[in-house]
Amino acid sequence: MTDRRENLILILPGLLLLCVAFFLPILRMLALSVEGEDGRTLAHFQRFLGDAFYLGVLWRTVRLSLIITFVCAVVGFPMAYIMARSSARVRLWLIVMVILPLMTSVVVRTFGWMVVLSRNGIIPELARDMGLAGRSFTLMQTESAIVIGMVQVLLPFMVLTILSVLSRIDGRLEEAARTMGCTFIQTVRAVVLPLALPGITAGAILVFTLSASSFITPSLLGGSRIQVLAASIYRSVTQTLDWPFAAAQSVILFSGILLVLIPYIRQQSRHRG
Amino acid sequence: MVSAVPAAWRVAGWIFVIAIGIFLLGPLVVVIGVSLSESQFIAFPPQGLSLKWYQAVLTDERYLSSAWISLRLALLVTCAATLIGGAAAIAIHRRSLPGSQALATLFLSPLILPTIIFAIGMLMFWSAVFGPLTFLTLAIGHLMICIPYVVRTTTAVLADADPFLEEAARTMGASRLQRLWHVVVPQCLPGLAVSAFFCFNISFDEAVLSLFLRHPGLTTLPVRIYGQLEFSPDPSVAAVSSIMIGITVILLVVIDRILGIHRISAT
Amino acid sequence: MAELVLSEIFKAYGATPILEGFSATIRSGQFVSLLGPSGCGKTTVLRIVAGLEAVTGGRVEIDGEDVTRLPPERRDIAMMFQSYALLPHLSAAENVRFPLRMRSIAGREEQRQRVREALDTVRLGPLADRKPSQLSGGQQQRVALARAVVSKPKVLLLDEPLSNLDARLREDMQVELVEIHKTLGLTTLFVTHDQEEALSLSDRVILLNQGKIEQEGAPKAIYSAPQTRFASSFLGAANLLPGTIETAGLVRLEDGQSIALPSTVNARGPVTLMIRQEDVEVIPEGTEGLVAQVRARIYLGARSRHIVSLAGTEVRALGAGDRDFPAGSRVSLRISPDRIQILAATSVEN
Amino acid sequence: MAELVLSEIFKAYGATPILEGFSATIRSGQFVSLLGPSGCGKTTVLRIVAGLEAVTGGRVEIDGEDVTRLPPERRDIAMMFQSYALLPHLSAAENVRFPLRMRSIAGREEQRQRVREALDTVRLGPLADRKPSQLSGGQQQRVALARAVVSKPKVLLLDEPLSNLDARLREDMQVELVEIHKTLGLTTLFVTHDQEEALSLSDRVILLNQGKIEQEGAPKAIYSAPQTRFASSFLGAANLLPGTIETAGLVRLEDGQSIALPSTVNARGPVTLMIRQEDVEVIPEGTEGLVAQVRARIYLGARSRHIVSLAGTEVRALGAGDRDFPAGSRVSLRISPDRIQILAATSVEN
Amino acid sequence: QSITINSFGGAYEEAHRACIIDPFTEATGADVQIVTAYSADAFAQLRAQKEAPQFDVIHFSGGQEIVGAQEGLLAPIDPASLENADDLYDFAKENLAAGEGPAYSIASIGLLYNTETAPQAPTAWKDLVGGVYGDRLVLTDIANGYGMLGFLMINQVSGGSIDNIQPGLDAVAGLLDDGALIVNTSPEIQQEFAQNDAVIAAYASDYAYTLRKAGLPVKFVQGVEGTPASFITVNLVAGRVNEELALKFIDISISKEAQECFANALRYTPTNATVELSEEVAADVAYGPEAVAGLIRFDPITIEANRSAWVDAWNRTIAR
Ligand SMILES: Nc1ncnc2c1ncn2[C@@H]1O[C@H](COP(=O)(O)OP(=O)(O)OP(=O)(O)O)[C@@H](O)[C@H]1O
Ligand SMILES: Nc1ncnc2c1ncn2[C@@H]1O[C@H](COP(=O)(O)OP(=O)(O)OP(=O)(O)O)[C@@H](O)[C@H]1O
Ligand SMILES: [Mg+2]
Ligand SMILES: [Mg+2]
Repeated sequence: MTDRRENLILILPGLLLLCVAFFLPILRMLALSVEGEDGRTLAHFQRFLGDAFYLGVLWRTVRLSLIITFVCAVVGFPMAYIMARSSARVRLWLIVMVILPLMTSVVVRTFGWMVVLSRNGIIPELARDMGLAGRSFTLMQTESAIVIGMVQVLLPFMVLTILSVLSRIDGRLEEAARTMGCTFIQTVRAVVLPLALPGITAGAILVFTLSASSFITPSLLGGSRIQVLAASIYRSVTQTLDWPFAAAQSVILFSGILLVLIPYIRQQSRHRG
Repeated sequence: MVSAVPAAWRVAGWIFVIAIGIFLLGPLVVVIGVSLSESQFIAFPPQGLSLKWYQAVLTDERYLSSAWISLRLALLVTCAATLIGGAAAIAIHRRSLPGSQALATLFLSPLILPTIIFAIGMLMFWSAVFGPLTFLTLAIGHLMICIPYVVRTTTAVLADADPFLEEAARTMGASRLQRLWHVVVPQCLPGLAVSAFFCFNISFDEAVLSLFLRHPGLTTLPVRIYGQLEFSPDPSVAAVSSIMIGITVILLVVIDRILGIHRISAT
Repeated sequence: MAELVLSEIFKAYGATPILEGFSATIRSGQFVSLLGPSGCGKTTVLRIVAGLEAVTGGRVEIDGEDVTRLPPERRDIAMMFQSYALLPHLSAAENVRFPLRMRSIAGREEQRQRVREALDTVRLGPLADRKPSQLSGGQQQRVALARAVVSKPKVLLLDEPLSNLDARLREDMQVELVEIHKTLGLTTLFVTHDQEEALSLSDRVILLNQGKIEQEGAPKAIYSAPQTRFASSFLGAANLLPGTIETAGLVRLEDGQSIALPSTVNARGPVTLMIRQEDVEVIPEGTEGLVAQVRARIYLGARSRHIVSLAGTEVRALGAGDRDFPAGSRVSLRISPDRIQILAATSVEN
Repeated sequence: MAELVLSEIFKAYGATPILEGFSATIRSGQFVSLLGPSGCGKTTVLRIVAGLEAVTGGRVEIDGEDVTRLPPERRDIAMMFQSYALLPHLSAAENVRFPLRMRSIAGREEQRQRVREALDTVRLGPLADRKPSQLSGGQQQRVALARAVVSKPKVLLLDEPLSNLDARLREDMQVELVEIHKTLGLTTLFVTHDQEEALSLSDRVILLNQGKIEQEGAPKAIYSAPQTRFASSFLGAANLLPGTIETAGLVRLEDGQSIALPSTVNARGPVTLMIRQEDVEVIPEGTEGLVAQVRARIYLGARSRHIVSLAGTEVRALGAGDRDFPAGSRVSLRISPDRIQILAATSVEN
Repeated sequence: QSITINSFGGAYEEAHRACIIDPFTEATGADVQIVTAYSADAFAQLRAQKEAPQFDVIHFSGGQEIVGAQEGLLAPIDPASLENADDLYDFAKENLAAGEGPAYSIASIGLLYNTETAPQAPTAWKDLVGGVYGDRLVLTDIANGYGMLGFLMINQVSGGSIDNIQPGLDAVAGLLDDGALIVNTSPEIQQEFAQNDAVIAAYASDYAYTLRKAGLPVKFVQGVEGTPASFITVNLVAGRVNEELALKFIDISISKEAQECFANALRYTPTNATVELSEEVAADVAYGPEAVAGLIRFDPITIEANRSAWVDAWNRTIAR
């Protein structure tokens, strides 16, 4: 058996499953996107792409996802590094801390945020008491709310992914760097960061895709006045029952995300090359 | 003494951690608070303290059965996904397959498409081809959205593995399987552990697929919670979440005591 | 018992060719060492024999069977990596036991037994339970060595197995290696940088340069009768003296002094003389011998090296440790004719 | 220019003590090598000097300033790791440039310049753009070496910098090292397994054993006058002969033969004689010298080693390569009295 | 012997069991499999499972039955096969033949307000747009069935009609400028009332009751301009085997007892003319022929036809 065959065997179950259980169904669904009353049509795409409103929604989706990813990365890397460097016990508790938010049903969690962010919430109250805002000031149903809420849930994906990579880096490299005059922080920047890149990339990819394709948290925290594409898709499926349009939107979302991802993935492959 | 970290940075580090802690756990405190509330409706600060909502949940056989279903589902999915995904990740990492990078992206696609589209598609497809829904349908659905996590994290972990180790194993007569088990798996262990956790959590918390791919006997916990919220929202949902929080903590600590996650997380 | 035949091996990394038609036959039970400058392709050869590198051309045979396409685990070989490649998650003992488990050689108990023995031979018995990360460089290297020999394979491939050991330990290990090799009659291919090691241990030496074999043969032959300029200068860094043969048996150096040659020589014209360091004896200035000036003296303990300038070229003389002529002093060099080799002026170029 | 002082250094990994009161002073610009058996703590010493290991006790001073608690980057040192520790994501050139960038030494252009020079000195100019994974063992080692010297630090720590290089290259590198050391006057602490290397390069040798200093001093002193049994047997593996002094200047061996001693000696009673291999000359059996029998003969190229049995003990004789007495043959040993050292019977025990 | 139905979860499902399912089980001995699914989700599932539907009977509250009927997902019902059909008001059984099941109860949309904190008790829909409530007014997104009706009502009182919703949109825009809040789901309404001192919202009578049960001082009033009604229909799914059982279930759903029980439990307006309610209950619902006649029903066909476009327009209007 050749290496190639072995790898084939390794990847085959996943691949088959992916094709049969994912692509077949999804294609059946996406096929709708070009179906109109009278045969094939691109009307649904035109409707989306020819419409500033929907383009706005798409742009917001991508923009927010990028912001969320960025925040997660910026917060996640130091977090992961601290975890990697702290004692096993501390690390465990930090892990617990990071993953707990995932353990609450999204709606309930959102309620938590509501309590913190909305009109009578802690933060706006503070703002008000400090005279920074008027009575109706609220963070609920704003893009900030979406970012905050999403970061809280997506952080673990970033942190744990990076952590798992960091934990395999050869400590001697950092030592070597120190003997070559790196300050602690320089070491982190010049040695740890590049070596952790695969982790960061992977984490970023996860976070980005997740935030771009999730709709519950955004629609609860952002409200219907700040729509993201996934929410709009959900709406087309269940409320307006316009499945072809939903399919079209999905295709667009898919290609949009892919467009953003490709450079990342390239980068990762280069790192490994 | 890699950890020759200047004191200033240590302090900064801890402040940072605490800040993050507050940010992450603040809302959860609210949730727990709500779950202890006397009142009928979700409100904070809680009006009066009581455990009645916990009692309500723990005695409500529908919650329990849903929880049981979710648990079984999550366990099954976790095992399957970690196996299949891990294998795929290893294959992709070795780069002997054409366009392994494209493959990696392919495996990501279930994440990229909104679950609802997949859910509907799956529903149409399944009922068209296999007819009535089963536990398996939902399991497969969850499997598909879990595998991407496994593939991503594991390939990331393998990225900087020492290539010589596997070769050394080969020269020592390790068969392919042995090699996988004794050399490669230990190397991607951290990745597998993490992604296993992801899978469990995703599957246990997933609502959309579960919403569409269910049948009377198959209502997962999240779906149950939505049903509850939609019509008569009361602190019981908060109680459920609080219980899950508690279980997570206890589980992690117990598992750690027994077989030491920290060792896994330390590898 | 296994004969190893490499024929016409070609290997290139991308565009850069590494091996260009490397051929060698290692008879069953032979102990062959591979010598060559850093980066000449020694490790690559081992990797090809082990089946870790696909060759661009040529074939590898073990016991007459073509194994060129055979995966490593199906070849009964053991290889010690230059970088050790110890499994980080296994203790020293587990690492050594690994090949036994993989090849499912012997039962649990005997495996333990053999592991213990192997670790004892490399003097690591007490550290059996340490993880590689808790071992010193040399200790790691010894674990790797133990791991290579424990499974008693047909063919043993060692890539600089002793480079990180101190002289005494190294000698012990050499003895052990010879022992193992003798008793088990393993076919051994041995990469080393230590010439004396190569010369003392091996039945045959292969001198590799830029992916080609410069010369091969018995240690003595290859050392005392190098055929190319490279061979001579690589082994024991011999001195090369340009000169001209005018009258039979006499070479005139550039400064006019002349050296006697073995009577057998009857060539004429410009030549290059090859004289080994240890064949140049430094004696107090006097009537006898060639006049030269000491540039530097290097103390080596058991011996000492004088670097003198003779007829404008730098000549190295390796002598007993007590010989001591201070830098700058004028000395005489005694060179016995029968130790002089002649590389015809033409062969100087190659 | 920096003086390095280690005083009373204690270091233990968990329960196992590694260094037990290690003290040494390395004067500014000195080239000191650290010799010792594998696992004796050499690397640990370097790591402590570099500030990579916290000491359990004792203090480290550079230029009189206590740096024991100072982080590595604040000490102006450079260390070459035994395992190279090259940054995998950087090319050879980038690796070498790294310390310059980090210490922000010189401007871009000059950095390039210095990197190029450094790589040329280690003969790697052409491979500057390769990633470490694309380099051979020896090439990697040389990159690490270049990286260590490029930043011209006050204190240079080298952990077996040449272990993976062939004899010739190693000699070149040794010369380069001496050059660098001379011109820059770096204080250099050098760990090596190659005794001749240690003896030839260093101003002073520190002989380490089990975390304690066995002996230290000038190469010649340490080699020719070892003070302990360990020292003598570790350096150049000297022969130890038990005997008894009965009449002044004469030692009776166990088989009754006797060896003349330097007239200076006037001890009595049981003693151990320490005789270096190269001081034992093997000559055809005859009237003169001690009678012995050849056990084995090992060809080392430039020299050859005879292992003979004398009075029941194994004696090693290191002589010219052409000396050749077949195993089993009876020979005579000539040992000049003034080369014999006497370890009093008591000191035999320690 | 069993049939599968969907129910709306929580208290609704409990009432559903008590008032319809258990009686049905007693009557027929067949047991009932419940899938807790809201109309929209249930419909999506039904449509996707066209080839192999799992529901026998399916309940809708958002007019999905119309599309369902058009797409042939639902089976026409012969009134003769339902004993209680005759007792139903006519509007509740108009399109049986088309496949739209009978309405078995009506959620009447009116004004929910906080009796303690509201600056003034509303009496008419006009009060909503009057700007009295500013940022303490809660609107419901029209993606939500009740929200749609509420909006159409606002549209109407703002001078619009079902063929022209622009006035409504403008009114909403105005309200939003005053700081009004838009929510998607009922739980959010509750949270706004409980947490963020919202004082008024346009929503269903039954939910007012839910809130009151939850301990909030919320009262439900029908605007003088009329009360839009959302029909909750019980439909027969096409292509299933045990049809008569399903019909039997539907029949029980529209029976007098069931509807009384439902009204008592959840304050839904019955569609069965013979139902008798207590004073207290009657106060919360449209009770009696004339009251029922007063219910406004916006033409569901038109709504369905325009839903997509309206949602679009709505989104643009409210988008920040
Ligand atoms: N992956 C690679 N890509 C490109 N060139 C490579 C790669 N691996 C090795 N080389 C080159 O192949 C040549 C031979 O490598 P090899 O490891 O066989 O040398 P070697 O004889 O073992 O040297 P050393 O004695 O230093 O270990 C070297 O010049 C090295 O630069
Ligand atoms: N992390 C560790 N835990 C426990 N013991 C250790 C650890 N690191 C090193 N040691 C032990 O400390 C001793 C000294 O190690 P060190 O690396 O200094 O030896 P060394 O003199 O460099 O040996 P070598 O010449 O083989 O490199 C060794 O016996 C080793 O087993
Ligand atoms: Mg090599
Ligand atoms: Mg060492």
